[in-house]
Amino acid sequence: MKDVAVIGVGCTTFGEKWNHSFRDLFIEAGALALEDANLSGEQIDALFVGNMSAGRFIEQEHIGALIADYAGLATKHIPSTRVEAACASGGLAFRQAITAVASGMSTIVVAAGVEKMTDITPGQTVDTLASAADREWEGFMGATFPGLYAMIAHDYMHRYPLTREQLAQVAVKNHFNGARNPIAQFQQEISIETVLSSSLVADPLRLFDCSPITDGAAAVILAPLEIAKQFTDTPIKVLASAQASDTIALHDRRDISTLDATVEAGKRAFHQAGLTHRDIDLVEVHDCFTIGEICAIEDLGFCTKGEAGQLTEDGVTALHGDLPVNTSGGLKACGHPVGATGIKQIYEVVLQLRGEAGKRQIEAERGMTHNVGGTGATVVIHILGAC
Amino acid sequence: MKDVAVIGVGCTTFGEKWNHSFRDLFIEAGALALEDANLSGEQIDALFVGNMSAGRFIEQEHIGALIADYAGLATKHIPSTRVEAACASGGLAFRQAITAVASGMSTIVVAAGVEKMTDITPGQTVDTLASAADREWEGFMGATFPGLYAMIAHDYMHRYPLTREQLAQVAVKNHFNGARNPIAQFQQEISIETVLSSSLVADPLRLFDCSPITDGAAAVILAPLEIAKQFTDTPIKVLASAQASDTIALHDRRDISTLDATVEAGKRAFHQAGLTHRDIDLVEVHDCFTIGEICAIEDLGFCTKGEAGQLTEDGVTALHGDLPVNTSGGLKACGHPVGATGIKQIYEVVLQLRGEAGKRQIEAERGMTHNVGGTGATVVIHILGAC
Amino acid sequence: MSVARFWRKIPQRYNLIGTRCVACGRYFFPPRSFCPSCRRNGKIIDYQFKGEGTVITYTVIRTASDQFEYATPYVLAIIQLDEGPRLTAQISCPPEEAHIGMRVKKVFRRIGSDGKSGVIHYGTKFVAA
Amino acid sequence: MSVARFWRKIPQRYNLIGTRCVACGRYFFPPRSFCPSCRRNGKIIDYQFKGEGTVITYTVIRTASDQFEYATPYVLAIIQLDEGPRLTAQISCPPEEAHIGMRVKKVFRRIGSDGKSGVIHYGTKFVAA
Ligand SMILES: [Zn+2]
Ligand SMILES: [Zn+2]
Repeated sequence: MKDVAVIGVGCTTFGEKWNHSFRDLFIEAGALALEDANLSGEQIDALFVGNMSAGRFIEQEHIGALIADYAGLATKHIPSTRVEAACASGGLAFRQAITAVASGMSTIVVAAGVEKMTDITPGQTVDTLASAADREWEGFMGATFPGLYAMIAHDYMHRYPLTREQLAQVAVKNHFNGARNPIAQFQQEISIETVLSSSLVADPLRLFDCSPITDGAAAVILAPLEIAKQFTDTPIKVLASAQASDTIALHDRRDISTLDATVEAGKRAFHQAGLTHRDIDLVEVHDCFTIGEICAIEDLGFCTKGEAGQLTEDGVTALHGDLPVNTSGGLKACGHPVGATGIKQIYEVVLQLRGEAGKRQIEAERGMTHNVGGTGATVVIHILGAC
Repeated sequence: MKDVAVIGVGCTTFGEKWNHSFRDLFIEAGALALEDANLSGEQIDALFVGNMSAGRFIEQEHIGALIADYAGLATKHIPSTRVEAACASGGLAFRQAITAVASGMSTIVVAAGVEKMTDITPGQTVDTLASAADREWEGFMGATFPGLYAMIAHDYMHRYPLTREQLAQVAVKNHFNGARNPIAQFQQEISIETVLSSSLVADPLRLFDCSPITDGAAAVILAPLEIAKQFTDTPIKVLASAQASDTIALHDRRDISTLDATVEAGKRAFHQAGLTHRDIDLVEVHDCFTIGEICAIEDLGFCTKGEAGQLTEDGVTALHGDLPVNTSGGLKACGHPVGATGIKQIYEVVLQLRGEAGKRQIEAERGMTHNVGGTGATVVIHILGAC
Repeated sequence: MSVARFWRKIPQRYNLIGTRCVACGRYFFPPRSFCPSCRRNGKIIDYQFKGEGTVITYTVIRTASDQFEYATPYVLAIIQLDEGPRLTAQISCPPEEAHIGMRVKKVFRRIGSDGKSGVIHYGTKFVAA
Repeated sequence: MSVARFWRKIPQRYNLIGTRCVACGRYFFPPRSFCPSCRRNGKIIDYQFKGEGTVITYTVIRTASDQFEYATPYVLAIIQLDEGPRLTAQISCPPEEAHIGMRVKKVFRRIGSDGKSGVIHYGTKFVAA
């Protein structure tokens, strides 16, 4: 297999973008990525698009072709493929793009993620997001997506030392980072009190424990490492790509508070890259809810089970801590356009490794991304490194 | 890249399967394919699932993980990925599976396709299928999926010699073949009169010009060719895999009656395989409507534009003609569970190349499949050969 | 939520009917037709669960989708049936009474409704045992 | 069909406003913000189409989705505007009068309705010119 590098990245601002359509969003992200890689569209060989639910959000399927068309690539007839794994759709699109380049099947490949969530009502959105979990045996019983993560939180807090304040600190930290990220949906710092006084959504999770409803798109461009320098002075190498699955329903998991798919994919990723935890300088984890970040840090092996709350309180995961987690602001503060999130994580790590992260820049040579579908039925992990 | 072979195939019967759920369908197809390859599930490395619109048909997304789980593979945590390109979803799943094996990323890979269409009302189904085309600028104006193909038919008949009877003969031939296929939704032969006296759906297309609403699932198992003989005496080699895109809206195409994505993908496939049209012994083409088969034969280059009607009338594409087309009965008679169709095409060609096609067996060493998404915005073509 | 595909599992939903693999003795709810341990050697039969179990974890849903909004706040839990399998279900009890380790038993109740069609869904809820 | 995302293109739908690339002179309808010929060198401006054109192909829809069922049978066509771009639209005429090559002009009409919400969609249809 060929070594693969990221040669260009682009991302829209995230938020409730009433004036932007689905088509506007991905065109903007794609154009930014092309410009970044100094490419015209002509050189693109293939396109992979991560999207969770355009069928329900905007009543449009077949968006691989739609995107190729509106990106002006129809006359080139390039292959364009949508991949879906709920909130992990973006990460899987990136992984398919890696496979296409690594196999030699394609050369210059775009991996994009896009979600337009604000064209339907909030009630319909709750309903659509629940389709990421087991519709027949969770959703039918009244389970919402926040409700499922709330049950993880309750189980966790019953078994491990995690205070409500430590959980809130995850949101506080991520808003601190988001306030330093020009694309973030929320640009304001918050306090622990803000979280604790926000309304309960599903006990013990409150509104500020939850990622928001977001419109947005992100795109990255991949090429064989051997030719990457033709396009950019700062190619970022893909060191590992790992994916794992688990039961669709939370109640069927071996352990409610451990995402085994994260554990498995994490092990595979470290093994592939030949690296240990000390080699990782930053991690973008899937904090769709604050408890998600706590579990991720542990399940990835950065500490033992039950320690992540204290780690967070101690500032280890803060922007300039020993292990910065979610420098972008994470899903919590940067926003969570579901299909785009996995690509935005790559975008953030690439900016950090290139030294282009502005006010939130840290020193980093290697970064990891962790993208979760549903309550952990799909996990996809990537490790990237500066060249 | 490694050579890739199909080592096992399985398919449910196709039809309106009121007593079978989405989950039942893919479990049945998967179990049949495993049995065929003499495998337990243990050896499976990865899963790719083609599905158009479970989000709308059964309100469930994230079906890659769902399928891995219900196939009993959750504890193995294998990567499972859904790919979608409307009616070409199955063909794309097969292509991703090929890439995974060819790149060396995976070894034993399942490519499955599944669609459960009969859980919603016919009106909702018309609506959902229209989401394969341009929702905003075709569907919004009142375009149905049959209506779009009807406009292709009108344009074609205005410019080329194709009689209404020749068009009907496509359906007659495919029902003849379907009557010899135990999995087909329609097992009865029909006459030209049956077609011509059926009700108009969208002029000039009548009910019997259209493929039906179908539930069904199909699965095939791939492995590197070098180890394929460990699992089967009759591995079938993948000789080419090609995919192309075009504008999402029919009105934006260069030529209404030519599917340029078919032309492009066809050229790429022949080039990859190093074969000419004479080397192909049978073709499964995407006859979602009778006019679709006419265009496909021509756009794939088996004859020049305008000749396919006469060819069909002359019996060239019949079961024992010079170029048998849709020996399975095609989408028309075998049925069209959208996401499963592309995999069922592979299933049919594999059975034919192995000599296991029963009453519809022909002599064949190489076969082609042609799977179309929407009105031609995605086309994926495969060539398979006996070893 | 369209109703069509839910009637198929009505006996299972109404009466807590799952399955059991007689080859290895494992119980399944929701019912499975395929035993992941025994695979092709498994032998699956129907099994009526006794309907008693223990709360593993729970939450109180305060913001719901349209079809459950009428019921908020309601208690949702993961319950381990005494035979082994776990399921997600509502508990009919005041939110403050729900707790991890709570013993519960099944009852037949209205689950939700389809706002558009007005059709009401029934199924198994749990109450304190 | 939910309405939310359609209001965004109302001016375009009501008045046949598309776009034009001043770099190469190409016209676009539906409007595009990106010229596939000129790419980054393209320059896109709004353009109000004159609203006359020719039928390239057509059909008569007799089975429709729920929201268009009230209108069946109706004529649907691909029309080439005189400026070049093609679009899909309904033609208000008896089915037997529709033909390839027919000259048509735009009119403002009801297009469809959302059965659930009762909201009516308006837009451009065509009539014989
Ligand atoms: Zn067993
Ligand atoms: Zn231009």
